[in-house]
Amino acid sequence: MRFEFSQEQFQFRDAVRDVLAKTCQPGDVREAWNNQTGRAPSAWAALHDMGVLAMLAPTEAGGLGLTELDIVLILEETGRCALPEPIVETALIAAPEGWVNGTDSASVSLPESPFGVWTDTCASVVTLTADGVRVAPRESVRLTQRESVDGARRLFAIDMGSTAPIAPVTSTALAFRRGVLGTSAQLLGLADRMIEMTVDYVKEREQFGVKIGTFQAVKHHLANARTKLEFARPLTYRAAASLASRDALASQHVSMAKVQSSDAASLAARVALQCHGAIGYTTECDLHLFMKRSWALERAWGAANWHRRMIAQSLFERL
Amino acid sequence: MRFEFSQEQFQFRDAVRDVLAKTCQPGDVREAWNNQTGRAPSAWAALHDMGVLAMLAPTEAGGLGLTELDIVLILEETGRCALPEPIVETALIAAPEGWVNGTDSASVSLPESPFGVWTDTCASVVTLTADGVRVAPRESVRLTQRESVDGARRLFAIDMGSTAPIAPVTSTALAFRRGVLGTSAQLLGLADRMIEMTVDYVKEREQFGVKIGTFQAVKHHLANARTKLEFARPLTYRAAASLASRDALASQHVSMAKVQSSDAASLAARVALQCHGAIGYTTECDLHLFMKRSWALERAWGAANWHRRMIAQSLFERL
Amino acid sequence: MDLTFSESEEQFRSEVREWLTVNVPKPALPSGDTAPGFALHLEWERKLFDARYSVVSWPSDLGGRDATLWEWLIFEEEYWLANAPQRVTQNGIFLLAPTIFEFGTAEQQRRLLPKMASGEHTWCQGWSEPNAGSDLAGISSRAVRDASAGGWRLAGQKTWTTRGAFCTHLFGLFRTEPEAAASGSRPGRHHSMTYFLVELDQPGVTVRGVERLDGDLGFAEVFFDDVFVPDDMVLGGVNEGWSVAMATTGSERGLTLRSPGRFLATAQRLIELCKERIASGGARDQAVQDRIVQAWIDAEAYRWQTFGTVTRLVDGAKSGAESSMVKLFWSELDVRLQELALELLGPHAELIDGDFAHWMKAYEFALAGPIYAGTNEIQRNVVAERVLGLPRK
Amino acid sequence: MDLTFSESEEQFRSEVREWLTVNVPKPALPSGDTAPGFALHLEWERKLFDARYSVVSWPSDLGGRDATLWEWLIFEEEYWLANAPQRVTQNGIFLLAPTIFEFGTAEQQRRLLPKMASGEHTWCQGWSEPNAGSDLAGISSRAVRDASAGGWRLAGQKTWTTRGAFCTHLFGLFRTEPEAAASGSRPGRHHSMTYFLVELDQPGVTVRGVERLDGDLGFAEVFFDDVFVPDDMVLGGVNEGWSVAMATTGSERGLTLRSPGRFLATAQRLIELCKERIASGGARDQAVQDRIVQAWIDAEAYRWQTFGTVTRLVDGAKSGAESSMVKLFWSELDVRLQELALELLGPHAELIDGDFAHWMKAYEFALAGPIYAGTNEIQRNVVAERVLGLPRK
Repeated sequence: MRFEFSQEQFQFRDAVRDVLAKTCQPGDVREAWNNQTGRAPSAWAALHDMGVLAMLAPTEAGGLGLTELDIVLILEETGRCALPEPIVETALIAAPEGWVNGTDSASVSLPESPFGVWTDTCASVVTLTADGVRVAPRESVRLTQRESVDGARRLFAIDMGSTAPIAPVTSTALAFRRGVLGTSAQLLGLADRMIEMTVDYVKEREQFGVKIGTFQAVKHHLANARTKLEFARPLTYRAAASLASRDALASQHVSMAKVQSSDAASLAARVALQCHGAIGYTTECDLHLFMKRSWALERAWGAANWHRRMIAQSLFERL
Repeated sequence: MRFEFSQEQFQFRDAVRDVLAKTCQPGDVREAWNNQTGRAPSAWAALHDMGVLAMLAPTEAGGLGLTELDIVLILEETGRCALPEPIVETALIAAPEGWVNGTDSASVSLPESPFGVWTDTCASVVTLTADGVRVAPRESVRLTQRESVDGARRLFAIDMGSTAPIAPVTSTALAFRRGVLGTSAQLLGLADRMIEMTVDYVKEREQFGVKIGTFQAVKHHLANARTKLEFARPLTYRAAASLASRDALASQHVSMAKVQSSDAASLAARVALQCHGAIGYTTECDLHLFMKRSWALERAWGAANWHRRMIAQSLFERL
Repeated sequence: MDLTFSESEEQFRSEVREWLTVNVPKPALPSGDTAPGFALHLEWERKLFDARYSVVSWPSDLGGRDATLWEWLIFEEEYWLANAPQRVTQNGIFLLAPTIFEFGTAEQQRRLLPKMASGEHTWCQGWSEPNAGSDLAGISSRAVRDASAGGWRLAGQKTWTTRGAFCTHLFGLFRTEPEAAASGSRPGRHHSMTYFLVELDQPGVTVRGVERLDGDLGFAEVFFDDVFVPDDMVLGGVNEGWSVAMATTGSERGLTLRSPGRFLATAQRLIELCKERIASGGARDQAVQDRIVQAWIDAEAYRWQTFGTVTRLVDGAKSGAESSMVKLFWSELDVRLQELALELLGPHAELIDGDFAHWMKAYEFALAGPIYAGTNEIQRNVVAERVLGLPRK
Repeated sequence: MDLTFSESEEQFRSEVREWLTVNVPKPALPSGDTAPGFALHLEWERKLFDARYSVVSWPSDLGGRDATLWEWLIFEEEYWLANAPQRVTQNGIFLLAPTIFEFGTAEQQRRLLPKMASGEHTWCQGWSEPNAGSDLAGISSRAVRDASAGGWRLAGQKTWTTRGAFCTHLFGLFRTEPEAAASGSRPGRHHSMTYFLVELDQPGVTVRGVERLDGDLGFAEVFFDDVFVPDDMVLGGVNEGWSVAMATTGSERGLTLRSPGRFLATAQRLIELCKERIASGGARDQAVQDRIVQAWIDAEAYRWQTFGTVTRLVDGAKSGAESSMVKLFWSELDVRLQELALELLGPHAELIDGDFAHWMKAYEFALAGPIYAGTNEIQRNVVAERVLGLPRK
């Protein structure tokens, strides 16, 4: 038993963090709210150059042949910076199956997450349904744009037309689990970032002649959020390991990860806003970029309630 | 519209409070834990002398012919002092129907509250079932004693033998609503008392060189408990009025009262214990007398969950 | 105790309901926190005023109907049940007006209130400053006496001014004895402010809209550079601004800002949303249903708690620190209500177009509740210290 | 990352499971917090010791098995799954022993630990005093040097001493430079205490049992009147008691006091209770099921968080302020688990006889969790200040 990442995994994570700190600053996310694509192209190019997009692709297809366990920390980083890119759909779902390669990206929709994101600038469109996986080039698909509270998330309802399934239901299941895992990891990063921003803020902001971070109420809010995150992370890492080893209970493990990371991000967002006060309630403060991404991802790929119900079925229904 | 008690109602409440402050002190409740009956006879005698037991009995039967609205504040007082007596069963249920009179007392059981309390020293035993109300003298009934976490609550499983119903299902419904109302009122009194005891304690107790009541965490715990109580009381008073006027929605109103007062007492108990710290965790501190009564009453006559489900049926199931 | 409304009250309810049924704009107006939306809302306010529904509880000679507190509550219940527009005039009619009624001269009342009732004057609140939010006594914007001109000259900055980008007037606190504050003594901090009423369309005033969480310009920063205010726009005494302002923050937390009708209506709509989701094929979720029931019970609890308060106010009691419990309760209830809607909507919750968009907007709006009008952390301190009597230090 | 246990670890798990299956007393022992119950528990402790299961992680020459931290976790998982008795020796083996391993002399280790492992010596904790609970540095019990006798003379009072009424020994802090404390300076308060190990069966010691919430004499007040303690019963240096004690409170909050196995087993039993209630005719309650699922997920989260911590400890890391998060988490999880059981039991929850009585007792026990070993309010301060770096003042 050894429940910790390797030095190499941490080092790669750190390298990606450094690159994203330069290419996906809050200003870049704001830019994505306003540009035509909702995306951050230099961050995407950098991730491609570092090999992140191809990490899970098989080596025979020019990929690195790595596993969910190797990429989970990277995905956490993409949450930390609110990366406005379909990294989960591309690196975790489409690239490993050969549905995209190079710098191309993919958009995925499914019953629990019925809108594709950034679909209009993706090369491939993937839908996961009860009878299997459908994949089509973007040009052959009809898109209807919808608007998200997160201005960087360009949402689209997808009409695949008469495309037939190209992969069986087992692929649907694997793709779904990978999507849930990736989203969980991003939520961890978002939660961590919101707590960090808030800690920085309450150490500086003064009211009543003292830093507001000295008030016990503020301390306890943040301690609760940090504790919730502390007990969310391990379940996401464990779910990554379960997927990597094709554990028979992987489905349950990713559900647990999503429950815990959704709730952790939800609490972090509430606490962050409350401790920022009115300043956090303006879009001039960066907090909202992370908070709104959290609101969206908490409910994407199955909300906490939905996954709890899935677990309840295995624990209770089979009496 | 006038949602407030009359001066007379307040004055009678105050008079009862004064009497109970003398006859049902914490020492009297402790005595009930240890004596043979679990009861506080001098408080019971005083309540009889003041006419409380006969408040709802018809005037033709020597009662005062008053309503649930006249007694609800009194019942709150019996909660405040953790009165170990079947006052709800007697004054609110049995006496109005003529099933007991004088200083005699009654014990009631029903599916949602399957044990009678103090049954072995009651004159009459009442069971509420789906086909009506059964009433029998204690001597004709078989009792099996059970043990409650509240040492003053002498519990009994009741076997009525072949007693036939003496009152129809409508009486069951009325008796049930009255029992729920009375229990809600007692829970309000218990919550109020636990908050009061804790306020007194944290104003005196010092740690780190200051009164612990100056800590924001302690303040916020107590403010939350007090606020919860503030928004529980009105629903109990409104339910009393609805019963008194035989409002068609009285059943829903008493359910709302029980939900809110159970949750208020539950929070008050948690907060009281946490703010008392280890001192509250000993039976030498009076807190446990009130806390354990709360634990029992929160779940008696239908727990909050049960009543919420009843309300959900009327709000949702009839689509 | 008498839990029935009188015949005339029921009559009033019917009239209000009927009028609203006919007049409430359908589809709903766009957000009042944008320039075009604000203009549409002012039309609605004018319509309310013309029907004498804009300020029902005011004296009839000032534009109201002399409605009792009970009638006001009835009006509010009907107003929100009818899904009528948010009141863009609310900071004037609910926060400033009670203060003018209490502290204003008869002349000020006649001069200011009718135009407020009609929406000709719209009022925003100038409390917070960049370094004085929860700590209101820490403001530094100041007013200097200009005796020759018969008034005062204001300088400084206000911020988080709701609808400041659209309103014609601002009411707020300015320091009139800066040296007292600089000395730092607590009494000095509180007793050196004056409550001013300021026309915004004049030289020296700069208003910069600030985007709220939902992207609307719902906030503003207001800068004052040598702005003149005549003496007759001082509310209450000079240097008595703090106690005058406290009366206003009392209203803000207490009865008027968020009447129970609002939450009863939201709870109703939440129940309907839940039924619709089931009717359109969603699974029945007992757990969510239970939580919706609890939110509905809480809205009812707020209604009846208010009925108790109103009874006592009618009997002549004053409202006190209990209003802090009210603010805690409704602000947290509002967040729970909207969260439940988002939970029902699942992956559709993030949409800000289409049929459900108003729920996300309402959630964003609700999140402000625990922050403004004194953060809930401050309110809990108030409840502990003034309701329960715990020691300050 | 490698999430499998080794063959030898799995082998160890099988051996433990087998031994427990055969040996765990059935029916369960009565509470160990009564005199007769304590005696029965000591028999069980002796049985564990004879099978070398009482202190698996200790060196074999002191009564253990040199088990790794992983094996210790496995042992704990199996122990609680088997519903084996509470460890009445826990304050010795989990709290004092780690301190003796770190600060004790080799002679003290040889002299004290084997008797602790066998249950011949049972240890209770003498931290709190009537006026020093959360504020441990506020203690006033004192020790005065008796150089001629080669030791110290203790005076004062300890309270809330778990199982103090039954134990043979007490470990605790006593002030050895009272004047430093009286000066009130903070460093003085912390640097004038010594950690003593005290035999209780001797003149001058008076033990008074105090009833816990559940009615058992689980607490004691211990009075010291000129009680002699020889020099070889001082743990760590004279006047260095505070830092020695802090090492113990670290264990109390961290790994050893409440291993994940305990909550995993409780969550399992809660799921079974829920199934039984349904099987015996109770309605299926989705809302309660969801909350049970959440509690089970939390128990799993605690398990994996611990696996991460153990991996880092094995790598040579030290445990830090993160242990405060662990204490917050398990203590609140424990309360939730027991509350859910009471909710399932409804009106049967109050019973303390019959088949379900252990749930109410476990609830009462769980309620102590957020209070002892440093209240959760203090733990939140620690997390905020030492994990997140917020300012103290």
